[in-house]
Amino acid sequence: MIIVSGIFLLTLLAIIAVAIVRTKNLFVAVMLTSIFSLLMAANFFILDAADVALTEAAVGAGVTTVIFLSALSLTAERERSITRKRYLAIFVVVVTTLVLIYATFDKPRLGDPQAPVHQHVAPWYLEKTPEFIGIPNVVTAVLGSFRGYDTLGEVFVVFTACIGVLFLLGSRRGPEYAVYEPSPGNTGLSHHLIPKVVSRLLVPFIVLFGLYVQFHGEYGPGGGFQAGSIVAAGIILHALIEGEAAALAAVPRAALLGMVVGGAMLYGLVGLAGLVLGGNFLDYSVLLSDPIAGQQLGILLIEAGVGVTVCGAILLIFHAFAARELV
Amino acid sequence: MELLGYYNYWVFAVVLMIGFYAVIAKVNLIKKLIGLSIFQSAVFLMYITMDKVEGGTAPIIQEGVSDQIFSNPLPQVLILTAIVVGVSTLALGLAIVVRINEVYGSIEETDILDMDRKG
Amino acid sequence: MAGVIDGLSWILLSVGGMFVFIGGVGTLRLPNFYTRMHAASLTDSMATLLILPGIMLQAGWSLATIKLLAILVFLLLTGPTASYALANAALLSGMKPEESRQTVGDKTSAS
Amino acid sequence: MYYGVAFAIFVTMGLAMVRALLGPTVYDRVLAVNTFGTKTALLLAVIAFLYGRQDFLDLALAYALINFIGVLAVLRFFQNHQTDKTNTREE
Repeated sequence: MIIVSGIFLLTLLAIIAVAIVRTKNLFVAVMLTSIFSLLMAANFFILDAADVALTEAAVGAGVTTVIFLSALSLTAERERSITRKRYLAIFVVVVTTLVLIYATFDKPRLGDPQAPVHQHVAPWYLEKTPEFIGIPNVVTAVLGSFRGYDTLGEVFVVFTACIGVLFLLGSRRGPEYAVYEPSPGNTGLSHHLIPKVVSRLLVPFIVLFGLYVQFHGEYGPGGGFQAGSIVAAGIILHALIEGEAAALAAVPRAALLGMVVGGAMLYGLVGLAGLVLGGNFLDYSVLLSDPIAGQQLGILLIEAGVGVTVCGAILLIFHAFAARELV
Repeated sequence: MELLGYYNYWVFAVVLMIGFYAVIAKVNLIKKLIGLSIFQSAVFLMYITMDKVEGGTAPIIQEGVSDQIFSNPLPQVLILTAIVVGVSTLALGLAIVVRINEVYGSIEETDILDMDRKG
Repeated sequence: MAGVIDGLSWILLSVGGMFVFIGGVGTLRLPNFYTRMHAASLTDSMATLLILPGIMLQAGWSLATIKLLAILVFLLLTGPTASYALANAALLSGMKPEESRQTVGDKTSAS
Repeated sequence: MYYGVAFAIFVTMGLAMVRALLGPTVYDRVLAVNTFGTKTALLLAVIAFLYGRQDFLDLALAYALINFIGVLAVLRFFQNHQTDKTNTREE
């Protein structure tokens, strides 16, 4: 049953990908992209990757669609149909697909326990996590502690991308420094009574759920990346309903900048604290006298840093797009 | 049944190349970015396919349950971070497209190249 | 007692599955946008109201029941809101319900 | 029994996707996306029980909470574009 449902969902995935590329209307392409994301999340869940599915849900359900739609309203909604010879591209793509499919026969089949991937570090992680770190979620343990360097890099990529968006969209042209501000007259969707009431009810729950995902990440699916996106989605909902100015009044831009910088710094400083206390960079065992408690404290701190950075970065990106839209 | 074990990889190959086609053959810049994100998702799919172990469950240790088989946590960690990074880099790409549209008044690659050629 | 609960949850789940299916057929087969939305949103709420309690009965008293209750409440709140927003967006763009009545059966001009 | 519900949801996902592919208006596609979203939330809840990992209901909860933001963004998008109505229709 699981294999059959996986095959069904994957077939839908391939069909929707073709449809996304074929449609000329970019708005339709964005809508189909969100179906694509839903299918990806269901596939991830079926393939035992609950954490990844939660990330895809947190990011794909709200944030991606909102950013795409903002970009569309700043550019064009339709793709111009240009007759161009695409035979070469189709030829290249078909040949490469066939070569790739031929190559897959050398791969171990789905779920093979003897596959090389499962032979080396993974069993070590699964075996040593209870011993060294003492938390049930092995994914969080690997993310925060064993491969903490990798995650540090990813956080700084998010940070850099956010800075890049702010550079490109944030400032007005002219001799004096000025940022685009949303017009206070724009009250979003607040004249629609039903969305307004429901959203006022839901925004606190979304933020609460985000915090739950943040702090429950060591025991179940969750962690900083998911929590940051979920909290950001909640505040984006507030901005959609009440207008961007109201959202900026609730969480000011300076606070968002502080969140992005502070989260990344918190991560780096936890790493440095390890050095100062006589361990290695990002070695949390030395943070407390009990190495296991130290590891848990370290993971808690860096997950907090990740969550704060991701939330701030997504919101800054959203505001950068939205403020241009309404000039 | 033996062949169905490769189905995930076939879909990976097909979706990957659909995304690649959008990147090389489409002239609209936003369409290229959508293609890029499809390409990226296909890679995610391949990694997550590799993590599955037959009869396994997600790598979250349950109390009081012994001798469970767990799927591989490593690919999950790599992809989990990559999804959020993917969104922020996508936003960066869209920001560049928005700026291009402000300067050139078009997001079609052919138009932009024509304007550049004319100086 | 266990048999009664099992039977009840079986009934809830199968009726809920039926509603899901009917909604799917309605979304596909009905002639114009507003009727399709009617089918989709009604069956969405109904299926949610049946399937999640059906699972709840299976779960018994545990944390899972509370979570399922939360999912139920939130789906019931957000589903109609989304339908409202969608119908409003369609109306805003000038798609009149009565206009499309004349074009029943003619899918290409239903917009 | 879970299999039956999962099967019904799969069929409906397929039907909704056909609607998303056919259109004919953009709103039909948005409707299909919304239907797909609620069905995914239900499917994730059912699969969590199929797998016997009830702690994974968080995923369904995430979708239940934030999936409708996309539709509200669509309403916002069309509200800001009321002037050029022709754009919102497909040929």
